[in-house]
Amino acid sequence: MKHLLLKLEPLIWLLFGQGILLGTVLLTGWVLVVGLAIPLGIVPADALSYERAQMLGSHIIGRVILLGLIVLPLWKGAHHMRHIFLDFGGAKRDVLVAPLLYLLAASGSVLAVVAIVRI
Amino acid sequence: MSRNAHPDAMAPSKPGRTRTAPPQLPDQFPFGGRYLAYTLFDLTGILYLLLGFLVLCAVWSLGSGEAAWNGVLERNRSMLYVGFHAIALVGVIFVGIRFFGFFPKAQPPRIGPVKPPPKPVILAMLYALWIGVTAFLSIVLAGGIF
Amino acid sequence: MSDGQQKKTFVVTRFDPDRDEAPRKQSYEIPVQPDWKVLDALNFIKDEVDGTLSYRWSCRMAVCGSCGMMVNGEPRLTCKEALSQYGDTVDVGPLANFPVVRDLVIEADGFMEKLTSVKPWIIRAKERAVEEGPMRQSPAEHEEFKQFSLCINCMLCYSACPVVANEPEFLGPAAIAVGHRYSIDSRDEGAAERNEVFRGEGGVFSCSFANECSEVCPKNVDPAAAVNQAKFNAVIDWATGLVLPRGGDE
Amino acid sequence: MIEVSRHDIVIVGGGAAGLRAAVAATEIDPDVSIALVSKVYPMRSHTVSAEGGAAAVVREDDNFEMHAYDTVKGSDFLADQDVIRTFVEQAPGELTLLEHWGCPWSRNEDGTVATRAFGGMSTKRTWYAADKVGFHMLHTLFQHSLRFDNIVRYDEHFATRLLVDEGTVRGVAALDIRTGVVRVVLGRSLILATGGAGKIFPFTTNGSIKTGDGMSLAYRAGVALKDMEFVQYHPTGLPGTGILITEATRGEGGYLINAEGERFLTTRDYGVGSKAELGPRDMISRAIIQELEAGRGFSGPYGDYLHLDLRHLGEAKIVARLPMVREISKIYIGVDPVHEPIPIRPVVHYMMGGIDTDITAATSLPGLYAAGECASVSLNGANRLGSNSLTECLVFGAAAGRNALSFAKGSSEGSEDALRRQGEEEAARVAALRGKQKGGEKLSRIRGDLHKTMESGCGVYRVQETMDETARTVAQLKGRYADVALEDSSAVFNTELVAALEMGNMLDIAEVVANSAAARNESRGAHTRRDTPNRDDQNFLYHTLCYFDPAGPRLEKKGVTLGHWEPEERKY
Repeated sequence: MKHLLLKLEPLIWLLFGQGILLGTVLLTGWVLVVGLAIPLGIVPADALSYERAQMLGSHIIGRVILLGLIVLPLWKGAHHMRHIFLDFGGAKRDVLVAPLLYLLAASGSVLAVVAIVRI
Repeated sequence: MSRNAHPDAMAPSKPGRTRTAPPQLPDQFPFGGRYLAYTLFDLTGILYLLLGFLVLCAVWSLGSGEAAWNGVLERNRSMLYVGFHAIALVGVIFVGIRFFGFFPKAQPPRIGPVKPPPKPVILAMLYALWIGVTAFLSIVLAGGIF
Repeated sequence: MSDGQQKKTFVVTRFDPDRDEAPRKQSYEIPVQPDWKVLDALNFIKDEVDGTLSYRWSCRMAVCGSCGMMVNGEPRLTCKEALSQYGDTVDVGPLANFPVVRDLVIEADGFMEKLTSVKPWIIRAKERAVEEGPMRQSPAEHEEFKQFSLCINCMLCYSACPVVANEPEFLGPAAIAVGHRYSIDSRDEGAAERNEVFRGEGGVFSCSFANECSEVCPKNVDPAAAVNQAKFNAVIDWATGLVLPRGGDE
Repeated sequence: MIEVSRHDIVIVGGGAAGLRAAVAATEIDPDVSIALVSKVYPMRSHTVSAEGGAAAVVREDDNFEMHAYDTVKGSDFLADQDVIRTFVEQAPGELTLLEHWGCPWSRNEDGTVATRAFGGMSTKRTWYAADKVGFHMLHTLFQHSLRFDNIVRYDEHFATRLLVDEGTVRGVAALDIRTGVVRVVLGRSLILATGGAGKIFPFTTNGSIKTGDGMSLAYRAGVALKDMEFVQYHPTGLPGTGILITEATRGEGGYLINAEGERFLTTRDYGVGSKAELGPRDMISRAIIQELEAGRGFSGPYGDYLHLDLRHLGEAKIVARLPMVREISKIYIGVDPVHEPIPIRPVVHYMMGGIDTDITAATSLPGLYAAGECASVSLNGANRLGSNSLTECLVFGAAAGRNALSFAKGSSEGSEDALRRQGEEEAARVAALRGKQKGGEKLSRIRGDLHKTMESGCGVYRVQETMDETARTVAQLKGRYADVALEDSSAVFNTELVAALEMGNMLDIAEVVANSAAARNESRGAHTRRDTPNRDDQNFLYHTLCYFDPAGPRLEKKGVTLGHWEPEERKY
């Protein structure tokens, strides 16, 4: 397991790095509008009515952005959670915790692809 | 709160030739001084994980039909979700500012024959990208265009 | 200059493995001079008050890298830090994140092993003969690695790094910076070998970019930059290896 | 039972000379087992503090003849000219090797190695890496040495005695500072590369580790120390701390200015002629002292001083070429040389003298070699030229490594029993010193008195009376040293014990310096007497050899190898 983790480290780091960089870039607008502006009524709710959401989400560019919005934050999150765990003295259990966290991110990523195909 | 570091931190592979006192963490770790920003930065991992799954939920619902989608919109209106998103927004902006500040130093002096632009230019490009994408995405999501 | 009036209290960590179960604190109140560095105070204590206090020092001009200690909780070169910036009580301890040999002396052998493991020397497919003269290197090529060649191995960065504290295998900021310095030297051909080390256990990807190493570096080496550039190069090298498998790869 | 380890070559000292020797031997025989015994981790060695550069002929408009003559003249004709010839010829190759090993030499636009002007050098021949040359050379050498598994390091081991059997040196007894144990490290040949002894003076550029250990080891083993009266004062040290401000400041165009705002080296006759600030160190130091004595200095809490003015060089040049000078000035004296002149005064910097070696780095004791500042191969004579010493460490360090290797190949191992016995004796001596908690003397008091007497008797200007007085005082201090008491009896990392052993070495060296100086009744190079201000080639064109004798140091003479240039008046 340790060996496999080491092998995958560059890939994980790439996803993690993009999670911070592109993930942050994408998430800001999403959280602003979907998480705050629409629920608070600043933007009318029909901006993301089912029809319009379908239209945006089924466009190829929309799909790519949605994929990024899910996958990148997941890897950023998983990797940082691993760091937190290590920073609080979890080095001995890293060999258990790290695969679990990455598995979580990986499953989320697979589900994301399925979800996006389903739109 | 001075806590022991990992007992083997910075120890040689062969045990030292005399008895040593165990390594100590810096006094301020993890929540004091500059470490606070670092620890908070790592802790935003939770926010990102949750955000990732929330978006996943929303997209899944979008594929499940109008009722499911409206359920997502409805759920987002609860104070719990609004509160979380408010915290998440702060977290995301914090991550951006901290990381973009570090970003230029992570650029190798040269990638093959290509040299990266000077630091201020990299920073300007990053912030332009961030603000630009955020504005574009916000307008699209808010129904401004398309 | 000798007003001789001002006094400060130094709370110094003491540990003698022959006598002490665990490190303890000992206070010394001594007269100080306005232009003293922290090291001058320790030397005064050693000479005039307590000959048993042990610590390393030599050049007293911030280049030999011997006298790193925790001063009021921050890793510092004691020969470089003006005493005047501190209050009436100054806490001096051994560098954090290192096993303590005695008093303010830490175990440095672990660091020496890490430094050696990054192959900090010029690697070339074919050694150049002396008769061929010096290699050419433009000032621009020199500039690329110059900053990272300024590391004095004082190990302050190790005391600040949360990863060093918690992952014993981590090569750490200084060792990676020194290795990276060679990899980006135009005269070197050993980057691939070092990338293997950097991608190995405790390599560059263990770094969580706390940037604390660069905050405390007394020579402005910016090890965080080195480590993260090294990550970038290690990834590029890895990706290239996937596309164009090198001979001898498993 | 004392621990014994066996190697082919034992090297004591991990600075430039010791590391170069280790690598040189390895280059010839990759299987040779080398013990590198150093009282500090090698990268802490004082080579690290050298700033300005290393000299070697590389420019088109330069040649060996010029480098050799500059060195001969700089030495006030006391250097051996065959040694100088070898030195200048091997210098470029040695610096080139360092380049191949990664030393970040500063470069010209076309990618060739850049050179700068230095005191007493007739052209720009000093290679540099900004003003951190010693630092870069040491780290390059040390890191390069890490690739060789056959170099076995004994870090933080303090060598306290040479082990000699059947008239041949066979190893050292060394205190493992970490454990407090004395161990025996044996080899078929041995190289001393322990650096100088500036710490016998109060005001010095030298780090705390420079206590003349190797010189004392050789001296106690019956090898002569040569030309020890010649102590170099560097013209520009910071008042108070004595921290070095490199000669490269003047090489890059800096001025020395007195309190009247006068660039006195150009307006008054100090014998340096048009070279002005780029005169040799002995002359510039004397000029500064004369200015101060004439009342044209500034006065400060640490005595009078002059100004080193770099402001006209401009910030860009200072940042590019002299970054460390700027850093040091800001931290240690609160002056930014871009905007203000730096306060300076002459400071003890370098021992021209040392263990008497021949051109092969061999001493009179079979199997024993020495190189670097602890040795005197007679390259520097009565005054060393700035930037020759780093190169000297390489050239003669390499020679020592090669010749020690060939000696080792033809030598026997000696009687292990006899060597073990010597080691046990030494262990007992060190243990006794560590447990010596009764006595009326304190180390710091002896050190203070030593400093006082060395400064008064063996400063820039000397007279018979005070030199004699200093020689007597040092002898008394040796008596007082026997009565020293230690507070620290711990085995582990006992720095007080190390300091006590170092004090023994320093007293040896101080005694040799004072006695050698008192016997030279002329002024030559760095040895300047007010009572006999002229050079006397009739009676004193010889090297001073000083031998250990329980009754007190014994002086002998050794001829100077001339051959090419006859002594003439030294005028620039």
